[in-house]
Amino acid sequence: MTDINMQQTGSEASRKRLEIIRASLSRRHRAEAIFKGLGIAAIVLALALVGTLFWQVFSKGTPSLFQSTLHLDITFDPEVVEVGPAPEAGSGLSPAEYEEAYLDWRRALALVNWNELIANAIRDVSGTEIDGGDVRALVDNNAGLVLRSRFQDNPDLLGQTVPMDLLVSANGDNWLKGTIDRDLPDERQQLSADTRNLLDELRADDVITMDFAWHLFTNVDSRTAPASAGLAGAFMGSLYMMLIVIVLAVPIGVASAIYLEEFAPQNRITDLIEVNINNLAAVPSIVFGLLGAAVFINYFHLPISAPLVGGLVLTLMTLPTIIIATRAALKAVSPSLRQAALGLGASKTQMVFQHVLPVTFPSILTATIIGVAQALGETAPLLLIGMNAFVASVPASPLDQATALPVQVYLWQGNENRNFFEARTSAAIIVLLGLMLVLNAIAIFLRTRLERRG
Amino acid sequence: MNSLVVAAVLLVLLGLAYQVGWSRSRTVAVGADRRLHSRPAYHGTLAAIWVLVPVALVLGLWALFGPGVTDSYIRSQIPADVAASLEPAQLNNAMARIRSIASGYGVLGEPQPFENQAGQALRQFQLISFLIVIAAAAGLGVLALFAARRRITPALRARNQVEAVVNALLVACSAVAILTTIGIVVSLLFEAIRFFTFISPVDFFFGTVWNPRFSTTGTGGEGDYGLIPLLWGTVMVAFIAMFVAVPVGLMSAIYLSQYAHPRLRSTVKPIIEVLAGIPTIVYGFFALVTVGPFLSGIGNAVGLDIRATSAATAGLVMGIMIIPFISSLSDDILRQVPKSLRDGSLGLGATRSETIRKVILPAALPGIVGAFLLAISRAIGETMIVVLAAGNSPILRLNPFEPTSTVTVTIVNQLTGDTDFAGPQSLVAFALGLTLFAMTLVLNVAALLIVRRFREQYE
Amino acid sequence: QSRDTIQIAGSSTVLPFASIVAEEFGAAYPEFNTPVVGSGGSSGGLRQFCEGVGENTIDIANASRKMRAGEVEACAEAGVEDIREIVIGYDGIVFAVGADQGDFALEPIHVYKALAAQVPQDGEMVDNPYTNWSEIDSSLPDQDIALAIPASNHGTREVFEENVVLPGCEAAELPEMNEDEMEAACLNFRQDVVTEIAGDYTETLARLEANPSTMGVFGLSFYDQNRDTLKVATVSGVEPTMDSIAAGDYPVSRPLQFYVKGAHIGVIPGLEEYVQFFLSDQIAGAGGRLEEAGLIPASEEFRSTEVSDFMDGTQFEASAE
Amino acid sequence: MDMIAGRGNMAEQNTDKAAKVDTLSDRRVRVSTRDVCVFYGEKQALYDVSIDVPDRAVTSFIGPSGCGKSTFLRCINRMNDTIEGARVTGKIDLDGDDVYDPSLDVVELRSRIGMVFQKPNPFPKSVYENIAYGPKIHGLANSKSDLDEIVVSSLRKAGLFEEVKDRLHEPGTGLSGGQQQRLCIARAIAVGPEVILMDEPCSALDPIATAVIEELIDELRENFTIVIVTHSMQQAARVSQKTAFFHLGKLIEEGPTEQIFTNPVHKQTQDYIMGRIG
Amino acid sequence: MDMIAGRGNMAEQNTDKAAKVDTLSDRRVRVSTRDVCVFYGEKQALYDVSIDVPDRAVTSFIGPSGCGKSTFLRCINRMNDTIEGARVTGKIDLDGDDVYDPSLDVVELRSRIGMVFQKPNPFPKSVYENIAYGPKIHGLANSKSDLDEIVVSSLRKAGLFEEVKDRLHEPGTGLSGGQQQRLCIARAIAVGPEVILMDEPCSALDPIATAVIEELIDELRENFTIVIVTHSMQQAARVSQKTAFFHLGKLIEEGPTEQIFTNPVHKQTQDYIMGRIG
Ligand SMILES: Nc1ncnc2c1ncn2[C@@H]1O[C@H](COP(=O)(O)OP(=O)(O)OP(=O)(O)O)[C@@H](O)[C@H]1O
Ligand SMILES: Nc1ncnc2c1ncn2[C@@H]1O[C@H](COP(=O)(O)OP(=O)(O)OP(=O)(O)O)[C@@H](O)[C@H]1O
Ligand SMILES: [Mg+2]
Ligand SMILES: [Mg+2]
Repeated sequence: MTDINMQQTGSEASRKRLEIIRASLSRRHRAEAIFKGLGIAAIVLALALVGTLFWQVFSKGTPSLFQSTLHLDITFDPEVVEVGPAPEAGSGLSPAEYEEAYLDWRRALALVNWNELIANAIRDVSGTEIDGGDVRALVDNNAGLVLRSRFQDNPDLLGQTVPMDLLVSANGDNWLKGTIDRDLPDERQQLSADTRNLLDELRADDVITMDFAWHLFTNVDSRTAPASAGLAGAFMGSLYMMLIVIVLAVPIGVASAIYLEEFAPQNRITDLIEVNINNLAAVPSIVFGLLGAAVFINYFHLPISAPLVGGLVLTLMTLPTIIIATRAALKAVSPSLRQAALGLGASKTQMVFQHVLPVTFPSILTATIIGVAQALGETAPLLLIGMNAFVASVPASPLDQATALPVQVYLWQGNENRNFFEARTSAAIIVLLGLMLVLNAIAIFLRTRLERRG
Repeated sequence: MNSLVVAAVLLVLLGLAYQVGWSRSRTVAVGADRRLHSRPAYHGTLAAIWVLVPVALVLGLWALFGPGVTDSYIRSQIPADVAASLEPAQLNNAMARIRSIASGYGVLGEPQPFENQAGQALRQFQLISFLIVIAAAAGLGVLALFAARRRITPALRARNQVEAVVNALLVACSAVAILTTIGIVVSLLFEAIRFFTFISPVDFFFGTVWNPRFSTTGTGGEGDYGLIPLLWGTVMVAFIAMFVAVPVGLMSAIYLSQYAHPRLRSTVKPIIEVLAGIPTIVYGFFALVTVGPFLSGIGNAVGLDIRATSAATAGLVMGIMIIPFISSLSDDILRQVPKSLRDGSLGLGATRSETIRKVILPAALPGIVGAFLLAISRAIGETMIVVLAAGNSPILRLNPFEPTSTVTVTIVNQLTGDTDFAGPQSLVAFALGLTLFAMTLVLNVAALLIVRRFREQYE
Repeated sequence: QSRDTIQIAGSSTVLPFASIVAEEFGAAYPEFNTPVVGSGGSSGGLRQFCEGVGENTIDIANASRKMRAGEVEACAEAGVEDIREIVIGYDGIVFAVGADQGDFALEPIHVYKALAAQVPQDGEMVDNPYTNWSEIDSSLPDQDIALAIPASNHGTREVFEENVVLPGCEAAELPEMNEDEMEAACLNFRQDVVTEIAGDYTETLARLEANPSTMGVFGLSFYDQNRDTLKVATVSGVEPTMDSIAAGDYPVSRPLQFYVKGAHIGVIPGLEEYVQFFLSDQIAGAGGRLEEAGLIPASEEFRSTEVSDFMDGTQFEASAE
Repeated sequence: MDMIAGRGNMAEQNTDKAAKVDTLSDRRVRVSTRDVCVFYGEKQALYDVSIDVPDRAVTSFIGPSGCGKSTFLRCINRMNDTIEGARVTGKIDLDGDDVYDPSLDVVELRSRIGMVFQKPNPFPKSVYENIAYGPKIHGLANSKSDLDEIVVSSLRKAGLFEEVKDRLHEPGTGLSGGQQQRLCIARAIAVGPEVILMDEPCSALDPIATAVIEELIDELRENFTIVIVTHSMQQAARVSQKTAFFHLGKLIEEGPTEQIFTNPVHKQTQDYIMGRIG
Repeated sequence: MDMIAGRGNMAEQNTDKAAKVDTLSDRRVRVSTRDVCVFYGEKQALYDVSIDVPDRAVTSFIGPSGCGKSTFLRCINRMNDTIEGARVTGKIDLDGDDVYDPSLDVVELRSRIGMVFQKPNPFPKSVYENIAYGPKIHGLANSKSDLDEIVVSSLRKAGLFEEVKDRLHEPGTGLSGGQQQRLCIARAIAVGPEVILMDEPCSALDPIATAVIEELIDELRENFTIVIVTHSMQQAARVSQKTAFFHLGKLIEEGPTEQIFTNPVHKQTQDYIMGRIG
């Protein structure tokens, strides 16, 4: 504004006042810009951190999503596979007897030297003469079992030649991927020079290719055959725990939230419950582990390492989250909806279950998903209830022993074959993060839809 | 199979009861002045509840005592002389074989005559007892149904009664949370007391050296169990975490709630919240593999001795983990500050940052402090990051670039180590757990009190 | 229906070996499930082991140390009386530095002097003055002293103290003092250069990578798997190898064992077979699967005595302390 | 002055309407209250209110903000029960039955005394479900066709049927404000109440929607006893036959609307109507 | 009829007040707007509003709910800038300077045009801090004693000093509603604005507090230009010298208060004043 205008304003005091204010304006606007800049910087930093974390995990993990795979034509040579025909069910045997006979046949299979079949096949493609020991260095220990189960499922293969994909051993994989320094002297290498040369040769001939590691999702954990270790068991364990959490935590959580928010009289006791629930939400997860070990395992004698116990512990951990979120959602329902129902002569229970609850459904769902996702990623309490176990089978029920995905990550990151398992751990993390992201994305999707509607 | 039958019987009974209650209520309601107090559906539900209770009682009792009864029956079927000659384990084995025979599956090898006999007897016993139980349950259910049916009058307040049952169920569900707390306290207290029979509480709470020993080495003493170094480590890591998380989290919350365009907000907020969904084990791995070496690299570059696994590493990564926690909570709280306050300040000619710093933040402060306290309690309770990244060195040190250890990590270490499980070496974990519980309790009550006062301020 | 999977828990040192055996066992015996091997440390394993007898308790506890008298007592109180011990082989404990560091030929006294809080000098105990290995002994490389040793929750720590530090302490000829003081003086480590590792060996390795001059304490099998990054030190002139340890020449080793719950034999299917399979030549013998994985095998006759003692029901008795 | 003429007009209108009904004093008393006091915790919000509400007429409560109009209205169908800390003393009768009798079921009471709120609050369900809800929970319909009939006739009575007949199964929240409010009235009617309480039913509506609702209220009084709270004196004058004026928690004056607006007895009433207070 | 007399009284009062000031047309125009339109997103809330606000007088905006009174008020000191999606076209001048000139600093503008809101919104700080806040951020006080002086004089002008002089350092939120609103007025005065905008400043207050505020407004107009939005015609008649009537986003009629209330030109204005709409 110009001075002429100032004069029009007339009042001397007013002019002086304006001058004072103007004098400081540029400083104030600078402060404003700095403050806003700090805000932007904080956001950028936070986003950068998310980015770095994901980039790190993905760049480390992707290599192990691909693994050196050996493509061989395996001949089930009857001279090596010396077993009789498989027994048949029925045929006058009682179930117990049939089982016994079948077991005998499988025992015979277990004694077959499957590695010799592999050695033969490798000799056929490379012309190199190798023995059983070399095969073990070259091919994952699991390979023999793969042949065996292939044959067990289909005994007619005897004498036939079939193409099969076998995994290269973990050390072989390291060598081919270069995760171990290829220039190191012999005595510091895990593999003999011959084996290394053979690997390079097979790779050059495309007998070995880098294939997508499907077995990471279909196999269970393995120590003897690290290259074939997979997440199937841990995944099922986590799945069971999630189901238990959903089945228990949601109804109980929602019910207690309803009681506390809608029915409970305002008194000391409900105050206490409220403090208690808020506190439970913040109690370190490890303490829940101690509780689980003491109550579920020692007192109720539930099985160790079972997803059931894990699920129960995680349920107790998730409950407060769900209760608090549900209460917030109930609180947010407009009083006018409640009045409308009550005014029509609905009872309080009818009002809550027929009107209030349906409206809060999306928020409860969101809270549930987030709570379950948190539970899914929890590790510490599981260590104390024996879920940090080596389990080489897929649990068939929540009562069977199992691990969970995050625990598997923990176990793998401590594996001594670091060259191999560091990437493996990252791959497991990718899977775990993928699950988390999907769950969170669903939650966020629901919430934004809810916000838009509300 | 059996459980299927039971479930089917139960379902049929309940369905029947519901139907009876429903139609009976409609029949009695005929007539001018006989308006039903409650809808027929409530009468049906009430009848079903009446039936469910006795049936569930019978089945529950059988589930509880049935196996014991069957066991003693099998034992009674094994000839006394045979039974006497068997070791307990063998006896169990024999009983399992008998069960197997009774199930019709057969056993390997030639069953002994007494096994065969017992198997047949058991088969009959199982059938009969099963029938009896089912009959008893069903009979009681039907009786209850009749009783319920007779109670049905137009004036019967079936709705109120059903609602009372629902209410009771709700109360039972809320009790779970209380039971959990009781469970925690009792299970920790018990073992912690045992620990204190070895080590005096004074030495534990005020000791400055953490050095538990194997009882066979050294002087045969138990070692030192001073809590202070662990507590110090915990506090230091939590402090570093807050030091990282508070500025970043709070400033992002401020930007998102006060400056950002809604569209920006709705994209950025979920991305930051992704950080909250990442399992802590992943953070731990991130710290161990990326952040630690990175920090120590920086240290080398500037000539500072920074350990890869240190309080700083753990704190930094934990801070990243807590960022979304703080930014989300603060964002909510900042948005709760009435718009009228903001308008009031802007209307006086304040700039936005002045408004935020001088009006909105002070108004939201109690709530934000509450959020901070919750975040601290989360930092204190965090385990996996510290397990992997703090270096597990329970020594009282001021330098944050040195390894340290925390209460949670020590719990894991002491419980999963090679120490004597009956000795203080592993019992200490429970005392530590109790300490941790008490700490979070105090923090939470503080947070709650602060948040409550905050709520009052606007209303 | 009783449990049909063998349940094992315990020492993380034994865990890799036990897991391998469990897998091989599952493959070799189609009639039995693959046993489940929990980790949780010797302590955690024995705690579960001594919870009682029955389906919901474990059958076998792996341990990297002997069971203690107090634990046997606790076991008995819970009804676990028939405990059978099986020694499966030996674990070598090695000192290693980064592969590009100097060569170490360690004596126990070097280690003692490097990590003790106070060392004798002219008949007096003074604060440890050494900062470089070459100050301790000119034969050692010119390298800053930094040590990563297992924390006291590890069984390895006990072996380390008994077989290295105490002998070193003795050799250092401490001034006259009574036994308790002596032990305290021997086992009091300085904190500036010594890092205690409560986690597993990967953590020690991470410490080495971060600070390349650090010397770490590892299990032999771990070193073996990481030969590309690690270089091992000799102790008392002996290089740690399978052979030198099996022969008893290398001083720092310990037995690994597991404990079987006698009451579960015949109840949990496959328990006896598991034990026999574990100690068979193809598994725990020389050239067997476990040697490949880094376990130092026990002699053949020792193993056969272990098996026959087990089959005879010989019960474990804790050595009096 | 024009203004005076305007006022005069209004008074005339009232007389017109009053002609439709016989004199108020002839009418049966539907709701009668005696010495009703209401406390919110420590604070007393109403002091000794005694008033009779005549059958099939519109009674309006006016008074400045916070004077307790809503509070009193909520006493009549015991909606105050749902407010934490609210306490009611005195006696309220509906057709001679004590409303606060412990043996009386509030659910039944509220089915006899319907309520319409300030802000239209349809359930987030379809139009049909909104209206069918009440009859369903009270068991007023034995079959689907019964229910259909109730829904249609309620919508008709609320003058909404023509507008929504093609959208019966679309969400009630999708209607315009005025339609929503009529939906709420239809919903209240569907239960077949005897008395309908309305708490500032037009305050959230625009003038046109307000006019429609006022007309509706005028029609409804042929079948229902209506009590309406309003902050607009003009509205009270337009729709009601009896008016009660509240001030600071006290019932200052009540009487036929015409008389209250043209010839109030109390100074306070006069001040309020003249715009001197409020 | 009494009523008519009452109305007449009111008109008289107005004439009394008008006597205090010279005729409005003599007064300098402080704020002048031309063809102001406001859009919220797609929706247009104001249509071509042109009006002049005279110096040292109270101008009131009346009209039914939602007609755009508050929207227009917020245009004057650009508070609409803070509303997401609000867009203003047209021209608004303060003393001849375009308020929407990009080179103009809104901070300075708002220090010249103060605002008081519907609900009292004291900051959750002490009474003293509430008032000192504005002078502090604008750097209007060089010393503590300057500040003290500003606080005391503002409180005095707002007629609050006597009531709160012992509680200057207690929270402002602890005052009663009417006191809070006067605190907000004092807070606005403390910055020394030339114009004060008030958006329904009494709607959250009880009648007694309202009367006090109205008296205060009457005093303030000796020093300030005041614009007030009110939903109460009576209030507009009582406090203002100039009145503008809005309906559905349009300025229907403006003029001296007396004229608007006694002799409105437009039918809509008349209907509104007669209580036929709104
Ligand atoms: N739930 C409540 N708790 C405490 N006090 C209340 C509650 N509801 C109302 N009051 C108080 O009771 C008094 C009367 O309130 P009420 O809502 O009945 O007034 P009203 O005449 O309806 O006003 P309005 O015209 O603003 O709706 C007011 O002082 C109010 O503050
Ligand atoms: N922030 C906003 N976003 C969108 N529309 C708005 C917003 N604020 C007001 N409106 C709309 O603009 C129109 C004018 O609103 P305004 O608040 O100015 O009315 P008013 O005259 O002040 O009403 P009242 O007397 O109720 O305060 C209304 O239709 C309203 O719905
Ligand atoms: Mg009201
Ligand atoms: Mg407005």
